Amino acid sequence: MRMKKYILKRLLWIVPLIFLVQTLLFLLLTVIPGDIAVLIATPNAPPETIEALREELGLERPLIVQYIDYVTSVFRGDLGKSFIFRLPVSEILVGRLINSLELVTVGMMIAVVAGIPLGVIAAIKRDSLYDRFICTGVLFGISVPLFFIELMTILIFGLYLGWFPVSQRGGPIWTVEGLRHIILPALCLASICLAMIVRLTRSSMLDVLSEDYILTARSKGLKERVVIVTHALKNALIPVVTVIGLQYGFLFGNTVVTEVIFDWPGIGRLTYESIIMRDFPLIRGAVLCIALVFIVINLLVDLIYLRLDPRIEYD
Amino acid sequence: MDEKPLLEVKNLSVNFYIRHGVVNAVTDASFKIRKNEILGLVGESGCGKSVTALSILRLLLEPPAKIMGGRILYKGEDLLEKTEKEIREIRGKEISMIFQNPLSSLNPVLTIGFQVSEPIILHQNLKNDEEVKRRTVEILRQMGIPEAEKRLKEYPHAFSGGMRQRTMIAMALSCNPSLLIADEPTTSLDVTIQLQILKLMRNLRRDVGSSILLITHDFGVAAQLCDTIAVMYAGETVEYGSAVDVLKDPKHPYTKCLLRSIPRIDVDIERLEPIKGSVPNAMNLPDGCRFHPRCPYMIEDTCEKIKPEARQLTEGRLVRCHLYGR
Amino acid sequence: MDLIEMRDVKKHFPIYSGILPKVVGHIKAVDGISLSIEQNEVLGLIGESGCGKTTLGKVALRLLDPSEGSIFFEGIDIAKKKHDDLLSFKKKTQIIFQDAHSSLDPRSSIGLSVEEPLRTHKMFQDRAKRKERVVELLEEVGLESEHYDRYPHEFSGGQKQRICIARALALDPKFVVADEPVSSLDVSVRAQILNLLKDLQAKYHLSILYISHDISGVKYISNRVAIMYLGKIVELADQNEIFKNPCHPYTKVLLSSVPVPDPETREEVKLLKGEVPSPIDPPKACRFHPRCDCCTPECKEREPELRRIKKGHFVRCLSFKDLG
Amino acid sequence: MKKRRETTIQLLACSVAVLIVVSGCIGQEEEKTTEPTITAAPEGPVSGGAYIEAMADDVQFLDPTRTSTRASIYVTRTIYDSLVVYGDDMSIQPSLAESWTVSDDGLQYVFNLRKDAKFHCGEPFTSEAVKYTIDKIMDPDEHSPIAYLYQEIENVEIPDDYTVVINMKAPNALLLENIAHYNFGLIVCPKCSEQYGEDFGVTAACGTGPFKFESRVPGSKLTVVRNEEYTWGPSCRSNTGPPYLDSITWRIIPEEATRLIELEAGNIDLARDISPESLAELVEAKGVNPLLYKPLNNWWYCFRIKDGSERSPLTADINVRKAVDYAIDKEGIIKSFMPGAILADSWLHPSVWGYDAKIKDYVRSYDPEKAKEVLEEAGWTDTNGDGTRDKDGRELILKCMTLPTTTWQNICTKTQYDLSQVGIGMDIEVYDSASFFSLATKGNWDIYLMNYRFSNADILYYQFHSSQAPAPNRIPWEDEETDRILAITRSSTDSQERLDSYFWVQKMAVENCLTANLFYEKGIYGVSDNLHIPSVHDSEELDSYIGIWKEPSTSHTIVLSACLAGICFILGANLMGCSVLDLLSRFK
Amino acid sequence: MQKREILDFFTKNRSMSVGISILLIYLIAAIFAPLLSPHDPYEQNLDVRLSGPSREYPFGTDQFGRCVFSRILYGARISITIGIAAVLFGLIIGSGLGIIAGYRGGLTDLVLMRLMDVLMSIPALILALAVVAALGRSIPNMILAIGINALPLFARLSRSSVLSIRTMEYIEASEAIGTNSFNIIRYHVFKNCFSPLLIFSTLHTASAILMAAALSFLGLGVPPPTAEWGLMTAEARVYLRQAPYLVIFPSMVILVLVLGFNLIGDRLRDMLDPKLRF
Repeated sequence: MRMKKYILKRLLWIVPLIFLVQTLLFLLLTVIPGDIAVLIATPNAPPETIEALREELGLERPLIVQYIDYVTSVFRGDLGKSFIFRLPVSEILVGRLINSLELVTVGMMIAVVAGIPLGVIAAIKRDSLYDRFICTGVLFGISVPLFFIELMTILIFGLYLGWFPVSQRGGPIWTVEGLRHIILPALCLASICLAMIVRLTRSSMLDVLSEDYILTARSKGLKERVVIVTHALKNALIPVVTVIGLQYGFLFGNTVVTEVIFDWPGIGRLTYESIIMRDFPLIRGAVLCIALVFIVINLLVDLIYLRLDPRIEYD
Repeated sequence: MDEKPLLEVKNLSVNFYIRHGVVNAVTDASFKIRKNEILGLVGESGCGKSVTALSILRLLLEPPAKIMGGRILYKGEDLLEKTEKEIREIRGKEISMIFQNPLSSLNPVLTIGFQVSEPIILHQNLKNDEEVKRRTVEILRQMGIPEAEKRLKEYPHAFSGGMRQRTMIAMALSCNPSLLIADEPTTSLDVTIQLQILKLMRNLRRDVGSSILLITHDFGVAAQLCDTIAVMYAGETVEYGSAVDVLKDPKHPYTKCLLRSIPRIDVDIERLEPIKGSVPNAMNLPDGCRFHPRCPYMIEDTCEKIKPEARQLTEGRLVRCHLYGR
Repeated sequence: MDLIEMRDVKKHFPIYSGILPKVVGHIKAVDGISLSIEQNEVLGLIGESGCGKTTLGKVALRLLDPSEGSIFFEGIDIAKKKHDDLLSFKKKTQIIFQDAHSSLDPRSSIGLSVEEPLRTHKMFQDRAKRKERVVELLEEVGLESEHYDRYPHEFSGGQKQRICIARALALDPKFVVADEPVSSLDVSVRAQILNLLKDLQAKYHLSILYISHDISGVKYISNRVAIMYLGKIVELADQNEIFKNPCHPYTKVLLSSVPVPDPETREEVKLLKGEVPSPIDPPKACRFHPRCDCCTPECKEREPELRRIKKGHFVRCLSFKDLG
Repeated sequence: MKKRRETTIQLLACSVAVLIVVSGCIGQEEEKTTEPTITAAPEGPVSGGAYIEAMADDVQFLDPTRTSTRASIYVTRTIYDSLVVYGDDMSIQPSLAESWTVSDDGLQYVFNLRKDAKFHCGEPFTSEAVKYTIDKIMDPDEHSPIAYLYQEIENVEIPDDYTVVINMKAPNALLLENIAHYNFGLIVCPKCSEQYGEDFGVTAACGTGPFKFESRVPGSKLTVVRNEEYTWGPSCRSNTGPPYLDSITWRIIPEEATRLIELEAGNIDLARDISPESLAELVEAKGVNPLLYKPLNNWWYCFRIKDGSERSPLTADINVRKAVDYAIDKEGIIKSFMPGAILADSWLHPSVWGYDAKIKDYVRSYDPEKAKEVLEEAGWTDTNGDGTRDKDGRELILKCMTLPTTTWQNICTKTQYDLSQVGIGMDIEVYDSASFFSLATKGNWDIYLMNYRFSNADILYYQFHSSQAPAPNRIPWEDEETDRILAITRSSTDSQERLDSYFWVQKMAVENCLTANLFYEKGIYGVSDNLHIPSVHDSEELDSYIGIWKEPSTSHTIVLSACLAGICFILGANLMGCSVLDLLSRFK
Repeated sequence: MQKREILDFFTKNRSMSVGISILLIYLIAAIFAPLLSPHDPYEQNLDVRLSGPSREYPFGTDQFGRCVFSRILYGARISITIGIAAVLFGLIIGSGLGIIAGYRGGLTDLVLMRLMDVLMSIPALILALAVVAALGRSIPNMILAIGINALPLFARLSRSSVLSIRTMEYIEASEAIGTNSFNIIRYHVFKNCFSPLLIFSTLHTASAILMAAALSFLGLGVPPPTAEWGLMTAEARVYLRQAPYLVIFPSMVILVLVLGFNLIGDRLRDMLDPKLRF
């Protein structure tokens, strides 16, 4: 079937992409001053100890050898051991990846469930008071810095009202404890992409409502509500679905600040800490994870897009 | 001959309020269609013929558009007074409409079967899905779409221009309306396919018995299909009469000049006589007779100042021009 | 001597698909056309949408590279030439598009747009002389000199088409391709542009390839008319000859299906069966045979060529003998 | 018929949500009931209770022979024991080694071990384990980061199961202190270490300590549980038997504000690494109070004397160094950023052996005018009138390096302002810790802020002995006289002689103004009221948690937030259900 | 002619003028910071440390007793320069690559776009993290880090607008006249893809400023004691409970500036290119 060939074509592209991402990352890592050996040894340790530690971590090998081992090991599926924790990188990453995915998914769900209806209503009641109110709200939504929202949420919900805990993860979201812990960070993440989704749904809905086939639908005598839901909504949601996918990828990469502030054990924070600690295998593993998730999401978005819009062929 | 007309539009006027100012799209449109008759509403683009058609079914979006005055009598009742719910009853059941561009008039993401069956489900409350499907296939086959049964599941983009227009007509006629409004149905089609559609519409009157309001800018199409013709210019109906009278013996200067300025296939024309100037802008229409700046027969200081009334020359023959007496 | 002669010109657009993009088929837009246009002659090209008439126009001007065949312009074959040595050819040829709005750069004033050909071919040294020439051209097509600095969006459809014509005449070319110049204009304005084209053609002895699906417009303006169907010319004759007695079955149906604005002449006209076949794999032998009602079994095997049945009248149909 | 199907699915979504919430609440209830119900405030220590503590940096791993980061030390001290420990008065007290004798030439140490100690895996504690641990640290292939402490050890002999003899190449009076200090002396279980090899300390850890390793989630949590058979606690501690606490959990919370909030919310019992800025907050907050302790932590600015690889330092000129020392307002820093800290007069903390109060009269105090005079004399005048002094063309703008933590940046900004008052410019460059130390070793700077925790005077050896260049002697100070005196501090057995030589070195450092010592920091913990910590003494802070005990905690108001969470969940599920349904039904 | 039309559009259009007035206020604040600020932003006064907003200190004082209001004025300079410089960096290099890829097509297009994919697949903040960690913390490095993130976005946008312009007939008309591809780019392509780029740059300046603040927040921004909004918020994090205004005022100032840019960007889009959606 054409779809399978299309998916294969996209997946084939992942191999060179991983290779390129690896190389770029390796270049960056060699340029960064300082190394982990200095951190592990106490500041008072003499240079010989640091040399010995570098020896053990394999940092003394010539750059080319390190690079080749570094790149080929990914394709062998062995991401190596973290310098600090001495645990295999894959073990650490799996848990953290799931936490981040969980946080971003809940955030995204809140944004979508709230965003799409708001956008549709704003489009239907165009230029009414409601529409103007939504538009200004959206403008503020995309202008406010994320860390400000987070600090304020911690201050208000965490401290003064004390409704929800502000740190750590309380377990999977189907337990009440897990839910209590995820609500605040998810709400903050939702706030930035909620504005984007509302604005996009509104503009794509306005486009669709000005199309000819909406006029045809009305000329058949259908109720306005039916025209909106059956005819307009489906067409309007196609571009929205694409952007939600892209937004998810974008958000997934940028949860560092949220995870640091809410002490959420996600992969964003792991990357940030491992860069600070110069833990090369962990950095490489985390960035690869994020890049892979990004690619898979883009592929999913395209497939959903093709599935929804019958006009486009898989070429 | 003069029992009550099926639809009569009297002095309709419609304005559009947009950011840059007020557009008076239709200032004084009046014509009537008798049962089982085809009326051609002919005029250049921007003369308000589409707006008139849309205002009959009240499909104009209220915020920018506003119907200033006039009456639209359908079977004696004025459509402008009807409530939203009543108008919805009429749309698709009594009066239905087809549009110019078949490419964008069908919803690209819904199947053909679903879109055609929508009015049937709504207006003919048949018992079960099976009956609706049978009726849909029947109407599609009637409109000349081959293997209609198989095509229900397909999407509009798989159809050619002609097939899509046939689907539109099937959709419009699925509830046997007594009036079909066709807004430039064949403009975007090739000549040969245009002929097929015209032939199909001519047979409608015989098979379904519905009268048709055809809106077009092509005199040839109007001549081949319509019984009576109304010519519109800058938002007004300037001439009304039977097809033969209007085309053979046009009275209004605009109709005369227009007929002389179009190339003909059946007559060898040495030199076309174009009408000077261009279509007036609906934001600031010239006062007096709208056509006076471009009219070769303009009478000094009457045509510019006084707005001509629509006078009745003979039975069923109207013209809006000072040349024909006070 | 013919100004431009096309011998067996073909243009096939490849279709790619599969993981490593490989060609799976061709859209045979122009499939073997031999046509010649003399100096000071208007050749009308009629055909339904999708028959390849626009592609032929663009190939003639080398906007598209022909897949096969040769094009002789003033005796020189320009089919295979590269861009730089085409400059002299491009100086003598011009094109007018259908949608005047999108063929004028919205961001530059019309003076600049009309001046572009002069600037490219370095006709005049200083700007003043060039501007003077542009103003002269604008007046030629019925616009005023103070329109020089205006932008395209401030003009009506008819005026924009006049600007395009002025731009086409800037280098006083010998050969102009007009691709549906009037079909996007209002009826009353259409006549003005047709007359303008006719006068300019007479004044500068241009030869025009007038491409359109509006048959009455072609009849009015052209000396000779060619009918195109699915990438091939099926009939070619003088203008009054072809309208008086069309021979090819397709031409007959095509000309008779044009609605005449005379309510009395409403005789029944034969309808064409079926739909236009897809140009990717056109029917074998005579391409019109699936829709032709006087189709013989022979029509299904043998491919007819364009035969001369009378002086200056060519038909591609087996039921007509070649009168030599 | 379509309508009905929709509503049923929505109802289903709601009921599932309600079910989950209820089960969650019930789950909540059970946890609470296991607490002992007696609520009267008990006087004596009560055993039981899960003790949770929050730290900023993460634990590396738990093999004391291969790690030395501060966070790992807190945990390894609870899992392993060392031969000797520091008493409250910083004297060496017996722990696993009951008694020990030192030969008069200081070349041989003989330890007699306890007989009742056992490893977590059941192996009895013998001298063989001590030999195995020390050999493992000294073995070059192991690349142990603390090998340099045991350089002078020749070899370790074990005549019988419970005596250990350590022979030294050269006398080093600090061996006992190194063993007692932090985690250097912790003994690992040889059997488990061999068995797990590389993974020892990563996935499993086995020692003789009061707590046993239980579980760990890297980057977020680490838990140890009570070792029931533990009876061999060091005699100097208040509790030598099994610890009172059931378990200890370390939670990694990098964000200080979040640590404070968790403390006040009662989710954790103790918050480490609290910066002085939050002291005021801790005092006001109810249910918690700050616990101040003296962590033997000295803050100082180190000057650069010799040329670095790309830059010749301005501080090579001693007058500049003196002027900087005069110009720094040490009291101002203490008052606003380091409440509770005591002004440093020289290198050693007053309670460290080797400190001598006589050093006070050599120390320079805050005197901006004197600083200006020193600079004027040295020829540093403001010729081009841009507010900073310059001399033969070179502007006096010091390049200062610091870490990104808020306290470090605050101190540097304050110093920058102080120096600008006397006409000395300062550019602050912030580096994260990895690059900070390696750039410091390269030497392309004039001044950098440093704080280091040490429990014995040997720090002077590392800072000023020429053999220690380029690191940790980053000044670098290379002078034979100093080297000779420093050798005496280590080799001589006569303590008075060592005291005099320590004093000489400190006097030399102050006279040459090699560093500008600021203050001795007062460590701050946030501690919840129902936690009782017997003693926090300088070197080991919470002395392996044996003595700590916890009152039974009262339940906090979590019922309210549980319901709120439940409501949101039901609402969300419902909304989700109908919108997904909406989309699905449209796409058929 | 076209200028006059744009001018009267401004006056009629309220939110555009709001956006522009916000930007003007910030520019004035940035340029005349020394005159407007009541105190020297770097002058420390420990006695009035952490005092709330008062007549003498409109926005209160920070942990060093420095006047927050004057620091915000000085901070305007840095934040605006970082935002605009990063976007210019992305605009010039990014759209340059995009136009070449769009117009040339074929292999160069494939290679360039795949490189952009690589940059896109590494999340923005992580890339900035690595760049700042590698080159050290300074304003030019921050500009470089944020600029690199903007690169792929500009490249994609300019490539897609060039592709859409190429299909327009006036390009085909120029080719028919015989103008070579370099002149076509110079005269037609560049002018027409200017408006989508202008719109995107205003909107992206907004997100560049937010990114700069986020970088400082993570301790990777400008070194102390520079007065930069992101750094001020980061430093004030510890005093969240004692002095919340230390976090609120800088963040509010960032919010209003970003709002200004968004307002202008939205109106520009409606005015210049209503069809442009992203």
